[in-house]
Amino acid sequence: MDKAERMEWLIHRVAREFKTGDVVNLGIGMPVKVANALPDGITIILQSENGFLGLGPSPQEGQEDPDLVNAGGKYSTILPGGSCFDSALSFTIIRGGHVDATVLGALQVDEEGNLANWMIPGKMVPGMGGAMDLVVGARRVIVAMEHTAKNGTPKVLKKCSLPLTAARQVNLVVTDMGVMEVTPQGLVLREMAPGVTFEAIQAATEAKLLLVD
Amino acid sequence: MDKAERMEWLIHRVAREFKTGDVVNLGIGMPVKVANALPDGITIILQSENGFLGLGPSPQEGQEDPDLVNAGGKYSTILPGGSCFDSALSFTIIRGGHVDATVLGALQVDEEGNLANWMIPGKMVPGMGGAMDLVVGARRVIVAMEHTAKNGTPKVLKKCSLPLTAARQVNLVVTDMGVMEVTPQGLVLREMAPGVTFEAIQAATEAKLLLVD
Amino acid sequence: MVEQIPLEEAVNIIEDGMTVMVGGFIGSGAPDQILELLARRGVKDLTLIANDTGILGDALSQLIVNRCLRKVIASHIGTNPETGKQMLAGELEVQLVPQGTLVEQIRSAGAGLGGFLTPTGVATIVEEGKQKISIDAKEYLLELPLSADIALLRAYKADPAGNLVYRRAARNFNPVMATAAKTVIAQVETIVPLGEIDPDEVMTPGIFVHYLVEAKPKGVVQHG
Amino acid sequence: MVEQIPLEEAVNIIEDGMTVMVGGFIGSGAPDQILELLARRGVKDLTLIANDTGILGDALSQLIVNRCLRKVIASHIGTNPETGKQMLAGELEVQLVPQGTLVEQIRSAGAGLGGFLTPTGVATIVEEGKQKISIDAKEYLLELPLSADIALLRAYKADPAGNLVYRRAARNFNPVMATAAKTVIAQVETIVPLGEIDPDEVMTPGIFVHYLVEAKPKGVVQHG
Repeated sequence: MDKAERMEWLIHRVAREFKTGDVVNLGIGMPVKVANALPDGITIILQSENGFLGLGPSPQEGQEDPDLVNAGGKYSTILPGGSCFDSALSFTIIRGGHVDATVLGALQVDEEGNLANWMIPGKMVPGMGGAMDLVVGARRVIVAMEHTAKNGTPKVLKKCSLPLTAARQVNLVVTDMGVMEVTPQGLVLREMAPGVTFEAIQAATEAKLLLVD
Repeated sequence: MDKAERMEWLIHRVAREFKTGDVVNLGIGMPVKVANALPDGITIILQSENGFLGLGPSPQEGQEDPDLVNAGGKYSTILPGGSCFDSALSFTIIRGGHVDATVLGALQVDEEGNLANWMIPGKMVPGMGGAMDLVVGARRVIVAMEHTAKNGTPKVLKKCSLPLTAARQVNLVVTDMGVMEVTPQGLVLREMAPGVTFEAIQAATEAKLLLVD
Repeated sequence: MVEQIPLEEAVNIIEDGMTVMVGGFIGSGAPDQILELLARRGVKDLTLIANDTGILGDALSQLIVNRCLRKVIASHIGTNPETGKQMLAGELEVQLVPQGTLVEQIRSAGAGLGGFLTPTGVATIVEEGKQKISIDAKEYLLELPLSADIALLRAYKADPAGNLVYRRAARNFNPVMATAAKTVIAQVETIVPLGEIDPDEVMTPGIFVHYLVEAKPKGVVQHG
Repeated sequence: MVEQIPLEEAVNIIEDGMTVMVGGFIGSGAPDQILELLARRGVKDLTLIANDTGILGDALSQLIVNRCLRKVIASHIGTNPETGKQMLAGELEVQLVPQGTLVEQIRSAGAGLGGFLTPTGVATIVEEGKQKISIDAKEYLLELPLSADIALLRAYKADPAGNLVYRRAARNFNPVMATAAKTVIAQVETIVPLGEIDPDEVMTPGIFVHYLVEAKPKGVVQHG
């Protein structure tokens, strides 16, 4: 598979983590694409941390509602059965354990389930937005990202070196090379992308990948 | 004046404490009668701690709305411009300093501004309801009560002996005998009901009443 | 996922010994049909979290009269003398909590907070056993979250997604309790088709609700 | 008491050095007409409390571009690169706060609470300088209230009593900020006669609002 195909595999693989009725918050960027890759028959409820449930697809041109943007500031739609609320209730939902899963990108993730995805000191400091609350509050935290940085260095580490978003909250790491579960024993490799060998994924990973049943 | 006239005086005297636009919470019982005694041209906004602003008069018979009762559980009405909300916002309003004044009855009040109005140990324990929050949160706390207990013993004391509702929160005590302001120096007598002498009100009061300009 | 179930089935979800939050304020906005059947069925040893224990004769009061409770956490019990009687006789444990603290404790649990600092109750018996923290020379009590196994709510209308809309003063504790219980059961007057409730009209998003029971309230018992 | 005032008068209420909360989320629900005139007038040394600092080109972003601010307290500044540039150059103080903590700090101030315990930020740089408290063996940060001199809000409609109704995702921080500032100014699209807003429809009760400015928003600037 080429890079684009592996990214497609990643997105569809993440999409298989949900069951109908799950309340899910998808991070900006690649994670948001998961919504279009759900298996047939699976319907999830998307939460948008700026204040609504029932996030739908982008509106058709000319149908944009200026009062309806998603957490990335893009025009959005709301599905029948959706609801709007203020930021206080939005984070009651998020921090209170009412979100079944969140999918976020990462700069680094490690074998203890630590996550760094909000700043590079002295360089990129966009702010954490709702990420710290999501990672602490969601029942399952799924990291979805390219397996290595653009320069090929590992992003799945023994220990994150960047400032953390949260400690020990990540449950699953899905990359374009495979699926790793955070367990008390460490990172268990659950699955590899088609064509990826154990040697290849381990070589691209700083943390030791465990193979257990 | 007989007893009934003095109680009327009390109610009208409390009603003169407000200016138009004040947000006021009136306790169950006698305090609630203040709403009907406002001077001409004064309009206040009544808050009901069960969850609305714009409390109106009792409904006419046959016009009762089962979903609209006041904090005493009585059928009520809501005036144009009123609003309904949940208990969390109701106590945001109360505890957050957004109520200009509350008027409550008391079992005991003392010269430090301490208030006891929610229980008599081993005897009467109805619970504090919203009173503790109101007394702590309202900008002005006005106690409106008969000057002495049914058996004639003082209720305006040097120091409350019953369990407190709150410490040092009372600003004004209005009784059927007079008006007393809580100051750092003690209880300053501001006014006496018609026909009441200083000797009479001091004799019915355990705390020393100060006369200053 | 939200399920519409008959009254009887809803009542069977509640087991002896559970902690149950009940919405309503002196009967207004209380899920009276669920409460009445629950009291009649004779559940035992519940811990009740509610603003009050109803008015003698109303649905909630029957839980006390029928001795279904082990403990009550409420802000006010004066409108149901039976509660005070059982308390003074040592037959029922009653914990009285300031109303603003009670609703905030429930919200705290629902919002994933570890507690909050309130000035309410400082220098009263409410502060007993609690940690006091000073912020800018002002004293506060640290109050902890309060959650439940079950929340029994009443709403005016619902849709099949479980979205709830309350009416007037019947809202009170209901929306906050919806966030703080493992299982949330709402008695609603009417269930309208999906899409009929505007997103801005929703007061409790459907994701908080597990079961809907369509049943009209019998009305409010007036106090005093 | 609520007063309806023209845009110019509203902007004149805001003085150099004040702390100003601004509703909105990446421009959605932001009081754009007030912000634009404020930036144009050239106010100075404000402390801004907002979810973000807008998108380069929108109304809020102009406060940063025109250097009207001394300090920013926000959860995200990535959509306005000018903020990060001034921050890295040491020209603007920026305090980044998790979004859920930020809104809860504002709510805490509005609700008369002394603070709250949140698990968010534990074991991150957010915990620096904060008191940690363990409840049932779980660690929380004690976060303190956040209030302001002025709150600038945007609502969809209002009535002469100051009651506000928001639309869709434009609600966001607005209702919470309404509770936590000494003076609350709302830019509203339309003011309807008293009694036209149903009490159940009100999202911010009028008692929180001091000034209404009737002005249509210019629309949202899209990010990226």
